[in-house]
Amino acid sequence: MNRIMTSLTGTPRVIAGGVALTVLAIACTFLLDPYRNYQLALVAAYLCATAGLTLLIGLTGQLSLGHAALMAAGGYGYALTANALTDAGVEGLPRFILGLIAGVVAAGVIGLLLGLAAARLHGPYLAGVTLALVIALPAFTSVFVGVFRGDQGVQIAYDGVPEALSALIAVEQWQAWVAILVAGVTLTLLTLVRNGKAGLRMRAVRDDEVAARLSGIPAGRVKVHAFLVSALGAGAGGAVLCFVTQSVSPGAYTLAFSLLLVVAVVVGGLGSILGAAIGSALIVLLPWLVQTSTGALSLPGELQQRLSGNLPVLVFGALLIVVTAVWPGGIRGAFRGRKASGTAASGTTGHSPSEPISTEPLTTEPLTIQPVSTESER
Amino acid sequence: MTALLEIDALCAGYGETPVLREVSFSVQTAGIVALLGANGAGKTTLLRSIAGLISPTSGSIRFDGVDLAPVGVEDRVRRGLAQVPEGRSIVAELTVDENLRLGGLWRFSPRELGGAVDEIYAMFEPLAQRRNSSGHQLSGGERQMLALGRAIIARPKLLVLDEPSLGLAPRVVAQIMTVLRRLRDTTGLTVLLAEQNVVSALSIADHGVVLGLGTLVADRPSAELTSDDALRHAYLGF
Amino acid sequence: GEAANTPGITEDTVTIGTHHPLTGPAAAGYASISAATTAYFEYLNEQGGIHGRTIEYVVKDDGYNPSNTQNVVRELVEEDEVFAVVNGLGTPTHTSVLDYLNQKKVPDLFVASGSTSWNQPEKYPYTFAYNVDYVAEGEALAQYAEDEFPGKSVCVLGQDDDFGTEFTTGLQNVLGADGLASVQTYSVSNQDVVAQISAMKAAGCEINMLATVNGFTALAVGTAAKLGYAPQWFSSSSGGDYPTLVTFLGADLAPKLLQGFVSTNYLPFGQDDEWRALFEEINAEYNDDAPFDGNTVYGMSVGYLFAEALAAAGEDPTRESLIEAISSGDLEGNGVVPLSFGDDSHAAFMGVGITTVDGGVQDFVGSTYVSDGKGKVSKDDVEPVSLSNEGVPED
Amino acid sequence: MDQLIFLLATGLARGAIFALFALSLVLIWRAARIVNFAQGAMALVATYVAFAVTGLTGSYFAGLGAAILAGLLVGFAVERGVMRFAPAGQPLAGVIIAIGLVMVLQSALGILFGQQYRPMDAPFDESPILIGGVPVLSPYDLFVLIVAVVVMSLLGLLFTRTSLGLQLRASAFAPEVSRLLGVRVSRMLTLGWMLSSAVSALAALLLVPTELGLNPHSTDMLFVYAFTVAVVGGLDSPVGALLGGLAVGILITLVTGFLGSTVAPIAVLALLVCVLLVRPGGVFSTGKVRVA
Amino acid sequence: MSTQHPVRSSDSRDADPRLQIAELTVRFGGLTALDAVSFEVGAGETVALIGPNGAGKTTVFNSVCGLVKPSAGRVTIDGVPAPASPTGLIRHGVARTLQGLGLFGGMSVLENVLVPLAAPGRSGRAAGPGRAGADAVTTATETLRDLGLDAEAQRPVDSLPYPERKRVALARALVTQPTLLLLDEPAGGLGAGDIADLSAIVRRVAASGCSVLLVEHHMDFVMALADRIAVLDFGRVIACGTPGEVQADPRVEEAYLGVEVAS
Ligand SMILES: Nc1ncnc2c1ncn2[C@@H]1O[C@H](COP(=O)(O)OP(=O)(O)OP(=O)(O)O)[C@@H](O)[C@H]1O
Ligand SMILES: Nc1ncnc2c1ncn2[C@@H]1O[C@H](COP(=O)(O)OP(=O)(O)OP(=O)(O)O)[C@@H](O)[C@H]1O
Ligand SMILES: [Mg+2]
Ligand SMILES: [Mg+2]
Repeated sequence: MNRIMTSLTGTPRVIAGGVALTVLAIACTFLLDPYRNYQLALVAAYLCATAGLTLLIGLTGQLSLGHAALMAAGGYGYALTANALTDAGVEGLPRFILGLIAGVVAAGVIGLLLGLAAARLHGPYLAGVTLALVIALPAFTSVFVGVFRGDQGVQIAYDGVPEALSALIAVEQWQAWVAILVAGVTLTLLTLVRNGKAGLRMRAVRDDEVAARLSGIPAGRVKVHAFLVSALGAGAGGAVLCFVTQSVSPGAYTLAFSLLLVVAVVVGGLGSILGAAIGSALIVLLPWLVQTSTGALSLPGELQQRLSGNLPVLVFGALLIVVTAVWPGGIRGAFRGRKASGTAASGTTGHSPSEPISTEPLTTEPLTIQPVSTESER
Repeated sequence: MTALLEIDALCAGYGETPVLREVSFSVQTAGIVALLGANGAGKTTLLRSIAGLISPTSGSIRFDGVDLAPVGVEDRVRRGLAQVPEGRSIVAELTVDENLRLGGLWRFSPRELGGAVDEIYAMFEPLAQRRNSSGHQLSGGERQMLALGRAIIARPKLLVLDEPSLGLAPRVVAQIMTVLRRLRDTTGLTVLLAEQNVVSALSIADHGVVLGLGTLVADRPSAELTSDDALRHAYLGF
Repeated sequence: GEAANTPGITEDTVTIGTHHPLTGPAAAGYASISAATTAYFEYLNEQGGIHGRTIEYVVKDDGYNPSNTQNVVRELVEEDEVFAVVNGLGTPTHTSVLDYLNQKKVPDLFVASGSTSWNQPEKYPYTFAYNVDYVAEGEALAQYAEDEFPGKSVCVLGQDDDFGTEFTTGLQNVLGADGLASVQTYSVSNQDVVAQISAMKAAGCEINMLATVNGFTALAVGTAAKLGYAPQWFSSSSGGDYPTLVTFLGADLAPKLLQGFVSTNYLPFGQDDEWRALFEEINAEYNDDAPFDGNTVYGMSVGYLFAEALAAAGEDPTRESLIEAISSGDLEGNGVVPLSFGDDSHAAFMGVGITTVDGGVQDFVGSTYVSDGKGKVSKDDVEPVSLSNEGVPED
Repeated sequence: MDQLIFLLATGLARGAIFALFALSLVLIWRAARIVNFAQGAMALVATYVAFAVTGLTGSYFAGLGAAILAGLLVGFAVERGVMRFAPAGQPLAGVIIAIGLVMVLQSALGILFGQQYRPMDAPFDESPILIGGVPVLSPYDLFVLIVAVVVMSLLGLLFTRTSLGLQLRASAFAPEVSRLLGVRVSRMLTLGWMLSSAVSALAALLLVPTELGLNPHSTDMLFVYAFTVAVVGGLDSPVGALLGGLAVGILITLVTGFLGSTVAPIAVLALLVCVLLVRPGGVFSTGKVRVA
Repeated sequence: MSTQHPVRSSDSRDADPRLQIAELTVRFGGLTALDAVSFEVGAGETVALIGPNGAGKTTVFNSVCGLVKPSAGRVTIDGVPAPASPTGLIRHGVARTLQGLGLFGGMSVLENVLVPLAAPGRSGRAAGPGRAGADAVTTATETLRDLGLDAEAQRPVDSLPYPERKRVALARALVTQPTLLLLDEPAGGLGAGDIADLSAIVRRVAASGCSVLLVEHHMDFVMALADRIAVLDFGRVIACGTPGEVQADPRVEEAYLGVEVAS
């Protein structure tokens, strides 16, 4: 019974959990050096976005390749507002809060528009639109160069550590704190959505749209909501990222980055917030780890140079393939899988008999088709 | 009379859950065998094992004298072992016509294929009317007919059907049963038929095999089965 | 002494770092620069280094992606504890770490981009430019056009970023706001400039100014040729490197297509320049004889300038003493025009020499233009810095 | 006016290449129900081979043959060596593996051949023919167009007219059922990958001479635009790929010519959104499916 | 049970039939799936809709549910026009099962049954997930108990044997306490034993005042349950009446029942 109970009556429990984890994470920052804290801040920022994305893909089966653009929207929203406020003489916390709100709203608006389109599209067609959006991002910033400053992007004034703390902690640690706090709030909210009625509706629409509608679930609206919610997450992430790096520019939000976000949620484990966390940590740390480890070996001249850039990418890609092949349900699923592999689904619904059942939804309506075509008629 | 299909001490299951325990029986050439049993008895599991979609944990399946263990799914079909899977599995994205052609591809030259397809249309006139509509649009029963027609088009030696009567109008069920019977009588087709619809199944079967919770509980001529009240009440529920 | 607690400085080494695109689409044009710089430092280290310290040059790949730049630069500063960041490449990329480096008071030397952003001493006291800025280049080329090709209709094809816009500004400073018959732009993501070139042809452009990277210079010239259109080409130094252009256009075609091709340069690229001779040796010996082109000269010149600055920063260099040394204005560098560093200027070069291609050979024509940074350019004949002490700055 | 005609013509030629590559995406979609993000990288490997062969033999057409051959091989290797291992239960896995593959292939090429561009000559003159004083298509453009149309119609026939095509489609839609009908599904899958990979290789080879040259990223944008093209046309429709490709090619060239290259991606996005809002399954999508 | 399915106030009962289908015509391109079909389902009445495959039975359901747009004709529920979108059905007190299963494969049994209760506008949004959620779980669990599924509540629905899954689908329809229940081949694929249980359940539901319209090919099941039977053939109602009448009708014999093969 537990999952349902938590899911529908566990609001306080979820919040408590969120608070606890946030505090824990903040405590961790004391153990880390500035660069690690910076990386932690990045993970937190990405996590806001990936958590939203995993909700979208995992719970409604809508695949978005456009979350980089949504994060960018968050970043620009934050940067432009922050600069305006700076000119108006507003500083510190109020500036941050307002900027954050602006960022989230900006992403939300775009997310809403995308969602409206998404409600009618599915699988690769939605992917196509979102992909085109990401590609068009630099163009937008160049066309409205007055506002977005083209590919140089927008820089913002830097918030140092508040006096109260400045004696205690370095700026990187402070930034990590802020990032973690925002991530904490975002994730708690997303978890509530996921476990609550809204989450149930999304999964219903994903599993069987007709049955869902017959059960009174407005499939279209649910899809739009899902997109909106996940866009808000991305917006928060973008805003925080902008706060941490004091800049936002189109060059940072490429298609490659969008794909990396998808990679994070899938490798982490679709539909699972913890999976998103694992994934985010992975995409921040793995390239850097590989980079440093491969950087260790020293070779002559040009070869060295070719390797230095490419080898890490190569290794990362290879790992990606292996991990995906070995753990179908993502790293998160791998753990559950071990627990659950006793019960197996009957072949008739498209789950392969050997596939572990987990309450974490693993199916989606993605770029590859589900074997619905062979499913018995409804 | 020789056995076309011999099942010997077959055990099969899903993951760790065993379903079939030591099932043994055989199907004579040109015989019609009804495979009966309550829901979950293991009929589908047995048929999937015969088709090669599930690999048995132990025991053997021999078809036409050869052990099927090393033979892949496609090749079993090409040796004349056709199957109509449970649940109207047609290729919904293809048209009725394409579905039928698909069934006969490996068997006929393009020229012969047309003729073979028309024979099927002759057998099931509702399909003929929908020949160019995509499988998506078909009604449940239409799908079932299509699945059946597609299986027999290639003139198999053994036809394995998993609940063909599912969702079919009584008249069509009767029709199908007559078709099967006729095919047997004319072409010497051998039939293994898993059914919930015990009555109509036994109406054509000359032999009945009853599964109960994965084990074989009876393997007798139909007539005996229908007359054995104890068995009927215990497993056939009529 | 002090050096002990200065980041990146040990008794016998100085560690510095940079961010360059070694992978990704942008890598093609730039990957060879850091290799050349590294080669020069190896040469220098063999000669005993500076104040007995060898220079360790840590090159990090950022794939020309600002967010990577932010990561690797922080890593350089926090993890590798570099003494300075030298020759970080790219406007969007380096812009994203400008504030960070200055907050951290890390010398941010000789940025590899012609953006005017690097020359803001009050706002960014730790940042110094290297390339002559795009505006100045535009002014110089426009002036040269007026001097040598009076009355011709001038047009521009520019990259759709600060490179293109600032260069165009420079042109207009000289030619007037409406002095350009046609302004075309391209974006690096679309390697098809037929539309733009045919538009310039249609507009009857006689002199085409190019604010393009080498690849697109080649595309522009090649496309024009296909359209049977042979205007006079003027190119910024960033896209006017003949050896590189040859690799795109082919050894047989290039001399024909690029005959009379005008470009700028501020580094010792002259055919019989002694610096060039030295660099060619170093390239052969320490850079496994990679193709010798503008990037090679550029990379090694940056290395030399840093070495000179380090030497001037004293026995026990600190970040402050390094900044002082550069701002003092005493550095000479190895350019064809003198360095403009000073307390109120963080620009390396304000002037350029004009080069042309003749019979497949690119060389200076002798005229040099210097901008006053306020929209005025003047032609003056300054003396190039001559080579001394085998290109090893004296301590 | 002349300008317009000229732009239309060049757009057409460019579009033909998009179309061809989009077709390869349609192929793989039909054969494996996957949008293969590695398509560009795979095509690139084949193109490097072609480049080498042309370099050795000096013959462009030897290179072209090599490209197609290499394309087939790459497709085979990728399907048997990598995609095979994409887990069944998790539909996105294939996509992620493809993304991983892109990283591996592109960086491998970077390590082997470096990042610099390797210019490639076109087999035909690239300067446009004048018709009534108006420059139109160049011989090379014509060559590209013809190749595109021929390949297109051949594959169209293969899929709609031949039993092989029928089997390819069936095994993509319903692997298990197809196996029960004696279709050699795994063989079909491999075949689909090989075909698609070869077509994309061909497209890449046609593209490179019109651009800066060969480089580990030469096909990045090609893939992106081709994907949007395939989506506009309807991922299941070769005809859609052809017309969509030409449309997008012309659109991009016109917008670049009259509004500036910066606007082009926005125009493409706009086109995509407009089309899909009217026809969510692409222009040539087949009729709606029964819901219940 | 009676608390589960409160009998609607008597006036609305004898005012309008619960479901009225008048001159309903549905075309798909060239094909006319339904051709001027008319019949009613009275309050508390159990009506069976039978007919050959492809006759249009499911299409009737789809039209009632707003899944297909009628080309002509009217569908009214308690005198008011049926909603244009299936989403509105529940508010009209209508619930439907799908031919086949149509379960939410990624969910547990309980979650499946909770979905209709999680629909917006039910059990007040204001209440938020907390309180309303608890109620929902209680209601759902009760329904599951009524169908003898409470033991399975937490199991992934995919792991259930077919008959249980079929019953979950029924539970999902009943949990909204409908006053009109549409069952599309509820006995399909069930063994004799399970069919008997099913009849019992349907009887109970009907007894509690809920009208039932069911499509089924299993004749014994239909004949035993239905108060009236309507027979469709090629989209036309060819017969309508008590089981006895219908069974006797030669056209029905010819079009649908056919003659059992003599062994
Ligand atoms: N994919 C699967 N994974 C795990 N267990 C399964 C799977 N498919 C079936 N089972 C179980 O195996 C047993 C036999 O199932 P099977 O489908 O063979 O029975 P059946 O006789 O075909 O039933 P029915 O008459 O309903 O088709 C059942 O208990 C069922 O729950
Ligand atoms: N969405 C659709 N598009 C095209 N044709 C359709 C559609 N839905 C149903 N049809 C056709 O309308 C006819 C009636 O279909 P319907 O599903 O109502 O039959 P049915 O009476 O339910 O048959 P069964 O008992 O086999 O389920 C069939 O011929 C079917 O092919
Ligand atoms: Mg079964
Ligand atoms: Mg039906």
